[in-house]
Order: sequence, then structure tokens, then C-alpha cells
Amino acid sequence: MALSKEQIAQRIAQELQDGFYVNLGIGIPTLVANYIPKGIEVELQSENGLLGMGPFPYEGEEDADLINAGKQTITTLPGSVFFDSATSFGMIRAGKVDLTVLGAMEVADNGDIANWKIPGKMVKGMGGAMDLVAAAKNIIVAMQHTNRSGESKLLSKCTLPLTGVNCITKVVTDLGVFEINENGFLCTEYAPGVTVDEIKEKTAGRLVIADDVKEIQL
Amino acid sequence: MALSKEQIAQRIAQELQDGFYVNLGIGIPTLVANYIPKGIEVELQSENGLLGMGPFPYEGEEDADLINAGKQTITTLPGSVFFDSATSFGMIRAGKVDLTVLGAMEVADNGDIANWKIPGKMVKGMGGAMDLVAAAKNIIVAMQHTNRSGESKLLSKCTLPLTGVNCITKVVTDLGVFEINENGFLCTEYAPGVTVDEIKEKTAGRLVIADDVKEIQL
Amino acid sequence: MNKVVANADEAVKDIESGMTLMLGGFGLCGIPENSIAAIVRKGINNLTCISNNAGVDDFGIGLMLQGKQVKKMISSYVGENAEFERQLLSGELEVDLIPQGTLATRAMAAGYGMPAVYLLAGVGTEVAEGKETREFNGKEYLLEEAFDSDFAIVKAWKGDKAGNLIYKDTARNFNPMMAMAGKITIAEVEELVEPGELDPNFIHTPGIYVHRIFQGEKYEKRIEQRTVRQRN
Amino acid sequence: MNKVVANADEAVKDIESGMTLMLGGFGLCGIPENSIAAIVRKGINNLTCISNNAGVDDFGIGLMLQGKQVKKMISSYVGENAEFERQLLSGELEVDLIPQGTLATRAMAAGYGMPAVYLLAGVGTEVAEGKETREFNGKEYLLEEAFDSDFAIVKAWKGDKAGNLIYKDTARNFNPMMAMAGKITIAEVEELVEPGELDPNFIHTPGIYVHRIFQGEKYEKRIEQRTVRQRN
Repeated sequence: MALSKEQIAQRIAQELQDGFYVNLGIGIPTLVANYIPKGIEVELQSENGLLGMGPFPYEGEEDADLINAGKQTITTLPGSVFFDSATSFGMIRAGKVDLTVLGAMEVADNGDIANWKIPGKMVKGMGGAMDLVAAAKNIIVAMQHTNRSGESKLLSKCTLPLTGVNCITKVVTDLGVFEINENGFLCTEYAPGVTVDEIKEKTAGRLVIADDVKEIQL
Repeated sequence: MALSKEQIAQRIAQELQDGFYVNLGIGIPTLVANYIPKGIEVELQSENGLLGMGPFPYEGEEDADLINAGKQTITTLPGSVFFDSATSFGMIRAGKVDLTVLGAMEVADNGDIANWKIPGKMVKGMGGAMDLVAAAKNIIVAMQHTNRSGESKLLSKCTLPLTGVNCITKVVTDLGVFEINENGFLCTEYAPGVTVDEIKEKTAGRLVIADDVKEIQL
Repeated sequence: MNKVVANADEAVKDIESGMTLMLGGFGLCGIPENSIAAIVRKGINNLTCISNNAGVDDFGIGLMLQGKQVKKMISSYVGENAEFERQLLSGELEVDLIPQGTLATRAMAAGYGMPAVYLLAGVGTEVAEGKETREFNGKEYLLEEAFDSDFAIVKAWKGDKAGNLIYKDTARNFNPMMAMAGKITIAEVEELVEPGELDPNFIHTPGIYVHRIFQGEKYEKRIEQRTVRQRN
Repeated sequence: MNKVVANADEAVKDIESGMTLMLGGFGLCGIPENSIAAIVRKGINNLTCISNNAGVDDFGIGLMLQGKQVKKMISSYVGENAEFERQLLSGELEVDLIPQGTLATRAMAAGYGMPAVYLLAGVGTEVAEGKETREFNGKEYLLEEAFDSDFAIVKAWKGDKAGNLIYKDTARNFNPMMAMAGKITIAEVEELVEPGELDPNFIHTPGIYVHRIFQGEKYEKRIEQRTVRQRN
């Protein structure tokens, strides 16, 4: 059984380390916050100007002045701090954020990512994605392994306009976990019930199966 | 009678306009604050991180955390604001300070200034002087017309290492008031009892006496 | 230092057609609602707006788009706006999409008197096309110019008559940089107080950057994504 | 996020001879007194110190100079220090004098991940010697590199255990930039509080920049120029 979105998020949450500052993108990445392992303390950065993002507010307590980068109403936690957008991207650019998780349309086996523009469709903009992928030191992509037509999103070269180059360190899909190194995608884990053959079949980029490849444990 | 230091400061205070943000250097420039004309509101910037600098504290009320750029204990005024050093020089560089007054060892008739280093003597550093003269849009020098040996400090070319180039707009000395334009020092006012001939004699740089030159009124 | 003007109409009175405006806000959070309304009333057009977003159809900069007042948007994200899309596709509107951090930093550069900055975002992408690149310490950077604008318009929580501003929560966002960058900066605030009422240690935008200030008549503060959790 | 260390000695324990340190403070105002004392006790040497000033003979960085711990000072002004002068003239000490705003902005650049910045200060002077210049909009600028250092050491008024800092009055000065620029940043505070006790809207240095924090044992806070006025 391929992983659900929640399970992709749950697997990525295993990458969190105590003391990490983490930026979670919109979509599956946001769900990672629900699976922070016990005993691990992380602080969530929202690039519109908050460190220490808390959960959604209780109904009736929404504050229009307190939103995340997805424009959702949120709350703060003890130790939270607000800052301006230049400071926010300054700390990202200076490598102060330990882990960034974001979605993608395509990832190439050299670490390139495309996730902002589809030629012929209305382009809404890259928001903070280009800043994040250009500067973060540890970037995990959370996405489905294939698109709606069943084509691999793990490619030898992105076909869509790039968001960033040589920047992705790991991809977690519904089928498995893939580190990116000079040999391409290194499959270190597969989803329960998913075969290595299925992963090989559905991966277009260079793929290496780790000697000690194992089933994802959630 | 040549002007005293206080009178030089008093004359410079006539240059203040309502609403000006002003940075006053150490020495004679500091005294300008004592002569702000009635009905004129100015705000003093201290480049170590304060806008709205107030007078010295009453005895016993000194606070080590509240000093000016000359490291003197000071006070705030209603509307004061503290900021960091990068912001302080950012606002100077962006031209937000309307008037800067500072002392000098030499000024050249093209607006060059030297006020930070004497070869052969221990060099203490330029502090914020180079930032101020490079970026401020309106800079008045307050100084004695001649040095202790009686030599002119208004030169055709500075002999000392420069602090900034083509930056001084006006010089007020004990002998008179001099605008700097493409023809050199334009003497627009002379001190009471000082003759134009004395000014000519004691000025080494190109000097033009304004047609409507008049006595300084304090 | 009294920077107070009577109201939004007075504050924007000399903004003219064809000018470039910088506007604070992220989505609909922290936008200068009253100034935008006054610009809509004024009916000027051909404006270039530097703002992270373009509002929604019936609020924020969306209202200026409805009035066909905007010639060009310089933004990082312009979703959530059908009229925007229509004008863009019909060629009535130009858009320059730039990374969010680049937008913030090009505004900051203007406020710090820096003519250009070297930034990482967009290296190797189409954003880099036509831009000068340079390597420092083995990394490639793009040279990005400081913004040049005629007016900056920001919204703060509290402000004093000398123009000192404080922002609330994430409504701070782009406002401090835009405020610093403006040749003329207009600030609208929810609460206008006397100089001395704001603690000088906790002011986000020093008054030296602010040329005009007024208390907004009312604030709708619309929420784009109302997300809540249930009480147990 | 608990960044608390027991004391100054613990905070500086892995600072080694030959390293580059950035220190906050302007004159003796806002200097990390306790950390400096610990570095003096530790007896390391060959340090490069990036700090606006070099203290006075018997306080601040002057104490490190007395111990001959400093190989090089990078400062904007180094008066008020006879031992400094002696070591400089004897060739024991190097000094790199740079304009104060350039010092602040090179530190800021490091904190914002910008490798270099274009600044006006020093154009046409000996400060420009050997530096790349470039014209933007008819003005000449110098290319100035971001600082690279091993540790930053700052002093704040209050801090929480997550490393969030606030500074008091003009003791803020260089501290926020140094804090942002450090690979490892040590903050000493007059008052250490629990997370949540500082208002998140009024924090000067977000905790993400601070790696270690402790409450200083005592603060002498020496005044360099005690200037007062008489009561009428």
C-alpha cells in the first residue's frame, strides 16, 4: 500500500531533530506539524514573519493579524517572535533554518526542483519558494511519486521551469524515501506493500536501490 | 572680533529648518543644540542609535545604557526612538538626515574634507565620520579658520588623508560663512570686526567674495 | 515633528497617475485599507504597484484593479484574483513576478541606501535571465537592484504624531521595509497617539522614515483562510 | 528550545586561540562584560576581534589587550586606550580601521546571508584602496564583504531561554547585527526569563540567532563620559 498524504508527512516527521527550526510549505508539508515525535522540540518558521507557530485558533479566536504563509489563521506559542519579511528571508538565506519541507511538481536526480509554473497556465508566482530552495541547507520534498497521468515526477531533468537547482537533499513520496546524491535518487526505504520493481518502473531519473533498503516504519 | 566657538555654533543654528533631522558631530557642532531658534522643531540623531536626543541628565540620573555618539550620558525626549547601528547608518546612507554638522582639520575648495588622521600621529579611527560625509546630503563644517600655526584650513587641496570627497556644502569659521560651489569658497558673511581682506589673507583655497557679502548677525 | 494629516484623502492627494507605489501587507494582512480606498476614490491610473500580493477581487489592491488603475504589478504571488487574471491575459496588466525574499530585500536595500544587493534566490531559473551573476565563496548570486518608487504606503497598529510606528503580529510583514524605502512614506494606523506614548525601545519604524500619518477611519481586516480547531 | 548555559565560562568554553570574534557594544555601552571576563580567565590568545571600539585600559576589550590576547582589532575607533596604542606602535597588535556604518553593515550582511554589499563610505579615501568600486545611478560605491567569524558575543537587557533578546536604550547599538552574524552566538543578559514572558511583538533579536544564553553574574556598566546638567 502506497503511503497516504498523512503517512508521507508522518515519515518526514522522523527527520526532525531536537532543536530544529523548520519551515513547512503548503500542502503535505503542513501536515508534518501533526507528527512531531515525542521528546523532540522543534520551532516552526512561517516566512511571513513568525518563529514558533502554534496550532489553528479555537473557533471565535481567529485574529486577522495573525496568519501563516498560507494565509491561514494561526496562534503563537510561548517563546514565539514576530519579525519583518526581510529578516525572515535573511534568516533563511543565512542558513539559520535547519529543515525546509515543500511540495513539488518535479524533482530531478541532480536535486533540481520545479514547483511554481506550468507553461500555458496562469502563473500565480513563486512566493517564497525560490528563496527557500536557494538558501536552505536541508530541503525535503514531499510529493506523490507520479502525476495524475501516472508519469514519474522523479526525473533525470525537470521539464517545467525550475524553482531551484541542485538543492533538494531528499524526496519522500507515497512509494518511498529517496536521498539525492551524485548517483541520482538513492532509494533507502519503500512503502509497505510497494515493491522495488514498482519503484524502478515509476522512477524516470537515475535510481539506485540502497543495499540496506528497508520498509518504511511509521 | 572673530567668532567664539559658541558663536560659530549659534550661526550654524540659523541654518536649521523646522522639521529637520540633524546629526551633530563632537566639539563645536554639539553646541549647535544650545541655539535652536524658537519656533523651530528639529530632532537630533545620534549615530549610535537614537533619534530625538535630549539634554544631559540631571546629576544622579545618568544611565550607562543611554549615551550619545560622543559617549556622553544623555536623555531622551517624547517621541524618541532607539535603533541599532545598521539602521542608524542606513538612514544616513539613504539620505533621511537633513543636516550634518561636523568639525574638520582641512576643507578643500572642491568640498573635500580631512578630519580623521594625521600622518605620524596615533590614528584613532574615523568612527562614523566617513559614513556621514559620504552619504549626508547637506553637510556644514564648523571649525577655526586657521590652525595653531596660523595656516589656513580652507585649502585648494587637502594635505591630510581625506575623510570624504566633494561633500561639504558650507563652512562656518570664526571669520565667516563660506558656501562651496564650482568656483570654490563663496564668502557670504564675515564675522563682526573681521575684514574681507583678513579673510582673503587667511584663505588658501579659491575664494570669491559674494556681491552682497554682509556681517554675520547673531 | 508633527506628521499628522487629516485623513486618507489628504495623505494621498499628490499621488499622480503613472507613479510607482510600494504597499505593505501580506495577502490581506496588514494592508493600508484606508489609503487604498482613497486611491480608488481619486481615480488615478497607470500605477505601478510593488506589493507582495495583489489583493482579492473585491478587497485590497483588487479594488484598484477593478478600477483599472494599475498598469503593472511587481509581486511574488498573485493568486486569488479573477479580475487580475482577466486583465493579465487580455494584456491590460503587466506583472513582474519576483521571489518573496528578493522583494523584501530590494525594498530593504532602498531603505538602507544600498543601490543593489547580491541574493541567492532564482539562480539557475528564469528569474536569473538577463541578470548579472557573481560568485562569492563558491556560490552564485544574482545582482538585484534596490526598488525606486514615488510613494510608500504602509499600515501600522499604533503610531505617534512624530511618525513612529509599531505593527501587530504578522501584520508587520513587508510594512517596515516599504516604510523605509519610500521617497514619501504615508502611514495609516489603527491608533494615533502623542509622542512619548510609545516606548522608544519598542518602535519598529522610526519616525524619520514617515512623512504623513493618519488614523484610519475603520479597518475591515478581512481574513482569507479562516482556519480553526474545535475545542475538546 | 532551551539555549541556557550555566555561566560565562561554560558559554565560551570552546572558543580557541586564533579564532575571530564579533563583540557587541559601543564604547563601554552594551558590552558583554561577563563573557569578556571569562575569555580573560581562559587565557586564549591570537584572537581577531571585530568590535566598534577596543574598550579602555582597564575595562572591556582593554582587559583582553592587557592579557595580550588580541592579535588584530577590526574597529572604527580605538582611542581612549594607552595599552592599545603601545601594542600598536610596538607592532604586537594589528588594527584594521573601517567606517562605523561599514562595520555595522558588513555584520548585517552576514546575518542576512548577503556575501557583500555596496556602500558609500570611504569612496575617494585611503579606505577605498584595493577595493572594488562600482557606479550606480551616478554615484560611486565600494564593494564591502560580509564579516566571517567563529563566534559572536552580545549583551542584552532581557532574554528568554529560547534565546529571544531585547536591548535597552543605546546599549542596543551593534549587538543585534553581531548576534545575527555569528556562526555560534553567545548572549549574556541582565535578566533571563521563561519563554512567553517577552512580548513576541517587541523582541529585537529572534532566538534562532542565539545558540547559548546566560544571565550575567553582575554588570558594572561603566560610564565613559559622565555629563550632567544642574537642576535649576
